[in-house]
Amino acid sequence: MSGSLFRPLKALGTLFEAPITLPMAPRPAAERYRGFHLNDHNKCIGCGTCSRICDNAAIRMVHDPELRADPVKGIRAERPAIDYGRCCWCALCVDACPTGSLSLSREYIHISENLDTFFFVPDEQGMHGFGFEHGWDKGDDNDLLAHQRQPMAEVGTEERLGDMREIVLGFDPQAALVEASRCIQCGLCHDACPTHMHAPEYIRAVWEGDFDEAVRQIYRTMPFGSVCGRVCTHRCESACSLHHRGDPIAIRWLKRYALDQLSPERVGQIASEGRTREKSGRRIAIIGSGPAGLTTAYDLAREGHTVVVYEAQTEPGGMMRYGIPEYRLPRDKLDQDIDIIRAQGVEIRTGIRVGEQVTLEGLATEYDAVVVAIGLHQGRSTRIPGSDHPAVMRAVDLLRTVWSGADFEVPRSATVIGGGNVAMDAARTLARLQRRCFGEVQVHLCALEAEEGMLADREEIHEAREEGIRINPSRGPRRCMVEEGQLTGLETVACLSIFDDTGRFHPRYDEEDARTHPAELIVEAVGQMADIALLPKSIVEQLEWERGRLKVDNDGATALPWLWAAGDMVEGPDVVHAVAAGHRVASSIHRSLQNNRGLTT
Amino acid sequence: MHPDHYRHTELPPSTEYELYFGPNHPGIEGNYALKARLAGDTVVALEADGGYLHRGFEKLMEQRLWIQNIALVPRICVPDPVPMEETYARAVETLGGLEVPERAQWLRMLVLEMSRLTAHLFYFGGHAATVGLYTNMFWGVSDRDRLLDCFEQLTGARVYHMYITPGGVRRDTPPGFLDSLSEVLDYVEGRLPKFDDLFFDNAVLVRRATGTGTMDQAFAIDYGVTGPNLRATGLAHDLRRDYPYLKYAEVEFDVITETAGDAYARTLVRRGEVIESLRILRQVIDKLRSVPGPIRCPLPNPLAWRIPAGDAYTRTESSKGELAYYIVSDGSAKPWRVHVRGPSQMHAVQTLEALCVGARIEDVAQIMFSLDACPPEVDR
Amino acid sequence: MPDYPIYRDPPEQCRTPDAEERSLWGRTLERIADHCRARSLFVLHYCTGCGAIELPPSMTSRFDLERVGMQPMVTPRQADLLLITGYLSVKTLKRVILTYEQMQGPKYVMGFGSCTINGGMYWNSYATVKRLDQYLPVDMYIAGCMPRPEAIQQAFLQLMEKIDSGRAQNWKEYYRRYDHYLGEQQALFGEQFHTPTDVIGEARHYSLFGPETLGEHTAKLAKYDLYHPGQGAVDALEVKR
Amino acid sequence: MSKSLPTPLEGVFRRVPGVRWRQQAERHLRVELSEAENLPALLALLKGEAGYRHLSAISCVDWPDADEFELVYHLDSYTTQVLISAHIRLPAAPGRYVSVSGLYRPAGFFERDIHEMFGVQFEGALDLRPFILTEWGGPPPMRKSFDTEGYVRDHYQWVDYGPEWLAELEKRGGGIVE
Repeated sequence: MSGSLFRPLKALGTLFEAPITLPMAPRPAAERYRGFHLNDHNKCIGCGTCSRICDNAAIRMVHDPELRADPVKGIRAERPAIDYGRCCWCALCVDACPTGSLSLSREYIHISENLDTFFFVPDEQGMHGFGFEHGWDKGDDNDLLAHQRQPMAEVGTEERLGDMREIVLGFDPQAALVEASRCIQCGLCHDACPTHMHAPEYIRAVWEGDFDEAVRQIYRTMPFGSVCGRVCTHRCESACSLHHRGDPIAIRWLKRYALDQLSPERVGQIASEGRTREKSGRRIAIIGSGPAGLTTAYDLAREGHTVVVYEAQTEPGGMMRYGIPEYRLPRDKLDQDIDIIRAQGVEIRTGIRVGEQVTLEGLATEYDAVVVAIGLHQGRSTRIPGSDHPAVMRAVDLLRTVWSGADFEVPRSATVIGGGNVAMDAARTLARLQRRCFGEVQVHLCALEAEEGMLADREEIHEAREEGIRINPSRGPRRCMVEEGQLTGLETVACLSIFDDTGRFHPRYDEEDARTHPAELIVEAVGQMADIALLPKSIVEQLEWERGRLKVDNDGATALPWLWAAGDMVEGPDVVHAVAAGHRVASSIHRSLQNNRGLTT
Repeated sequence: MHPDHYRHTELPPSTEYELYFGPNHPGIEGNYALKARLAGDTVVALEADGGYLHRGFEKLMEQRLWIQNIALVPRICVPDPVPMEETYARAVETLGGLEVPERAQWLRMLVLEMSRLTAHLFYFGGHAATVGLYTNMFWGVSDRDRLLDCFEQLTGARVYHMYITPGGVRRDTPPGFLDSLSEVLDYVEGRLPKFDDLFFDNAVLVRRATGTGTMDQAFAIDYGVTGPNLRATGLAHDLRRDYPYLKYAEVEFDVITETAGDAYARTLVRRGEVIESLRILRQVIDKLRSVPGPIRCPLPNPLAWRIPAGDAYTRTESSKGELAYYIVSDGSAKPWRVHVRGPSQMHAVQTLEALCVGARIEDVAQIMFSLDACPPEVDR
Repeated sequence: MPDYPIYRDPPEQCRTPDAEERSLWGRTLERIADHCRARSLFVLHYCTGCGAIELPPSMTSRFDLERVGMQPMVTPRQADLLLITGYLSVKTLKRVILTYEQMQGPKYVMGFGSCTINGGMYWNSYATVKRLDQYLPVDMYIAGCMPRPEAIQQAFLQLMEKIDSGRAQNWKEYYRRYDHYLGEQQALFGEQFHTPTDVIGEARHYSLFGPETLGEHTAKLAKYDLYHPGQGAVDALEVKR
Repeated sequence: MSKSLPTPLEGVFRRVPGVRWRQQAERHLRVELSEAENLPALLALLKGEAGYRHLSAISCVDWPDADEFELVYHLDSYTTQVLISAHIRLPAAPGRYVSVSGLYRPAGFFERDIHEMFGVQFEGALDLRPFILTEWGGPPPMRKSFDTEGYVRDHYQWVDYGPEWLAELEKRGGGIVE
């Protein structure tokens, strides 16, 4: 073979072709080009996922105090800053961004001798403020996050109505693993949680299969893990960064799962780790054994103080035992949490009502500090005509009666007034009792709010309907109908609006649109208050009050140096807030005792 | 150096002398060095010196999450990065038992063959330059650029695509992409006769490449030579056909062979492979027009992604030969060990050293380019 | 939306032209020379890393840098511009320094992509250098991994402008602060590291000898009789730590 | 697991003591040798009788918990077309093995590489001089005990950026979150 000497000359033909050389001006890049970063600061929540997925440690979060921070909504005052001395333009940060705020532009030229210009905080205007078009964006096809929550197995409607068994079955190991693996460890849940639980840490531990570590992380801030793993209002999940494009992580169920994996003994051992063995010689009395009181007791006992809890009811737990239905919180799980608290050296004296068997003044002399954590056990009334009838009950009283096992005559028909979670608890408890006694459910629920505005959780409303409860939104109660001394029903009118223009509670009704709901029993679930009868008048006068609520500082300290208050009576009804308050009070008392302040006389 | 300080050099009393090629030398492909012992202008012995492009990839991959490594792998071989992504992804899929959706498999074949085309066009340019045919180099590079434009449309980047991810690919084709790619393929096909005129049939190339760097089949097998270089010695071995992966079993293509085993034969094999790649690509484009479906299997959150313990050895036919990844997982979120076996590791060291012996000094560059040795693949 | 102090278009942070004690005639000549230099940049043909793959397109027909007078050049002595096209392994850096010292002034260095700025992809690799400017004076960096030909084109145009206006004087720093650069090189390659190039002599030759040209690091060179026959570039290359 | 084995392999495996094999993937056999010293014999048989003329790669894996190195020899036959990965384990100390470069030329490259990156000695190897890490003073970098990030911190510097916007942000009480 020798090849041709002349054929190559054919290439001279290209002399007459148009040149392929491009003009010197930079071409526009392709539509999904991966150029410099853009970040929509209104969408960005500062979760830092981009900085964790970055393989080159090229993204660092910067804190700007002028940005809006809202832990409850899961927004941090942080934004990513990109180091173009590290970036490789792989766009994993875009694909992993939970909000879709981050994208890459079609801008690709940056030339400088100043190294500092290679580190910048991207916004919508691009690297040089020209506002380049978006290139590699968050599409439907390149989202790397797992957005679907693992389904939670539940007992079917028919079976669950029959008894008080727990509805939620809990994750199986595979579902828990997958659910835990969805977590991107941003920690927004930690910020949002009232007691700042170490959720990313325990979720990671669940993913790693290290349940000891998971429980250890839970007990760092939460002595009611089993309870909160079931009934927490889970503000963490509303703040979860995954909720922007999908379902938030089932943080609450994972907590429950972690605790259910270990034997109560093992949980107790882990909870007792790090407890002080030395006795401080100080004594603290706590009135009320709800989540706030027992959390305070738990913390103080671990610090070596002698703690005695006084409980008026026959068993400890407060609202957790006498308010929350058993189908949401099995009592053995509650007992497990309380047993572990007891094991820290907390003494709980049940059946003792302060103000009757003992007095607050007596406690004040006997103990170094006293905590009032009596919750909100007194129901409010609608005060409509006929509401003084004996068959008109407050929801808290109804629930206490049922869950304490006292005698209770189940009504064939009942109507609940209220649209919150307590109303749902009452209605669903009644439904179960009716089903057991009569085989059928006849419960009405009348809420002032429209369906969207109802305060109860969506799943509660959904499940209540499944269980045969008739939910009537936008109905205002007018009177309880009594015939021959017997309660027969509730008359309601349509509610047009609840608040006036200034935002005050001032409902307007359409009096023409009246309806009657049959009821042998009417339950009022329109709010609760604290039963402060135990406080002697002399002390009430020394304390500060604000709109009927006891005024305390951030640490729960009252105007009296030896008295603290915590829990629902201060913060409103919520278990996790009560736990958070318990921690604050405990550390405040501990500090005071160390400084020799706050001693009773 | 200041002229005052120039020193005179005393040669040893021998007819042989040593000459350093590279790392800064236009006849060397990439950043690589050769130390030649010469008698006159004939190479007596040659020693390769690598490591100039060593970045410690295998170590770095052990430090990064499974997903993060997709950004690292294409950088192991710059002119032909896609087979790196494919081989890594397939090894992870083998370990993790991931099922790649059909459409994603076709998309992967699309980018693999596009990458082969770019690499071969680049090779034509590079090989031509070593024999002084610069026009051809200009052509090869600018035709390759058309394909890079297609890559940019599809993957958002010209050279480092980071497109294939374990479980599938990162994005679907943008609207109109298949049509514009078809146009480019037609263009490339139309260019081949011109390449024939200017390059393959050029007396300069034919005379200089014929008989240069010749190896027979036994030598090639002994030295672990693979890919087009092996096929140029007459052995029809191609992993796409013999160990089919993705959908290669479902497309029609021929395994191109030559028998001479010299630099010219190697060039001709690659010319034939360009035609076969075009053939495959057209079939893939047809499939992509009809095969629907997801482009990725469901994957867990990339930050918490563990691959079951085990090991996998996956191989891909890259434009240069047999590319293999050996990956060991200990069940954690990062690889325990990744071993990259690049075809150039065989071609650029022992084979090159042996083939250059007896060659003339001006052919050393041509031999290296005709083997399509890729130094970053050697150094990792 | 908060008003972020985001980098927009920074003032050029360059040193003033090196015109201290020059005569008007000398300065004029220098300006004319700079004007010419900017229009005939020869790029050293050395592919140090991945970024080199975008150089063939930049140099050939499509993006055609020859139209602005640029051309690859195979020997360092005739080259004006050293491109560090991406990461530098320690092994390559040693050769780059040797090459750079062989280039004649004025000479320019351009860093391509992330790797030359802060380590890039290989920020935690034991084998690559993280900051180029520690070892050589750099005139310009291009962002990208790797930069596209258009970005390279723009960078060259900017460099030309910089040269034309007499602001590209960084190469003089290498002579003025040789001790500093040598110190960084020794820290990486070992105390014995030295090159066969007589940088100090050149500094005097170019009238760039300054107070920081010599120092504790150059003092270590004294024990090597660098210009003795039989000891030279090749041996220096093979000095191991 | 498929039990069908190409005929020449059946005989080869039977003749080498301590060979256990299983199918790892389609047309990919995983072979484990309980005694490392039997490997050269196995390779010789595979090459001589089963047509395994292609040594695809030798991979080394460091198992510090077991104090062992694992060597994996990947072999292919252009006729049988079944890939074989033969695994052996060596004690990390002294980390010695015999070279198979006499049998397979490509082993020369891989053994040199493994020697460089892991510090395994191969007796009778073609060439064990450094190839990639000629200017390296540290320990074999691919060993698990070598901490690359720590090495980087000790030997190199990263940029400490100080752009204006950051200075302003710090004045206002913000800054980089560590």
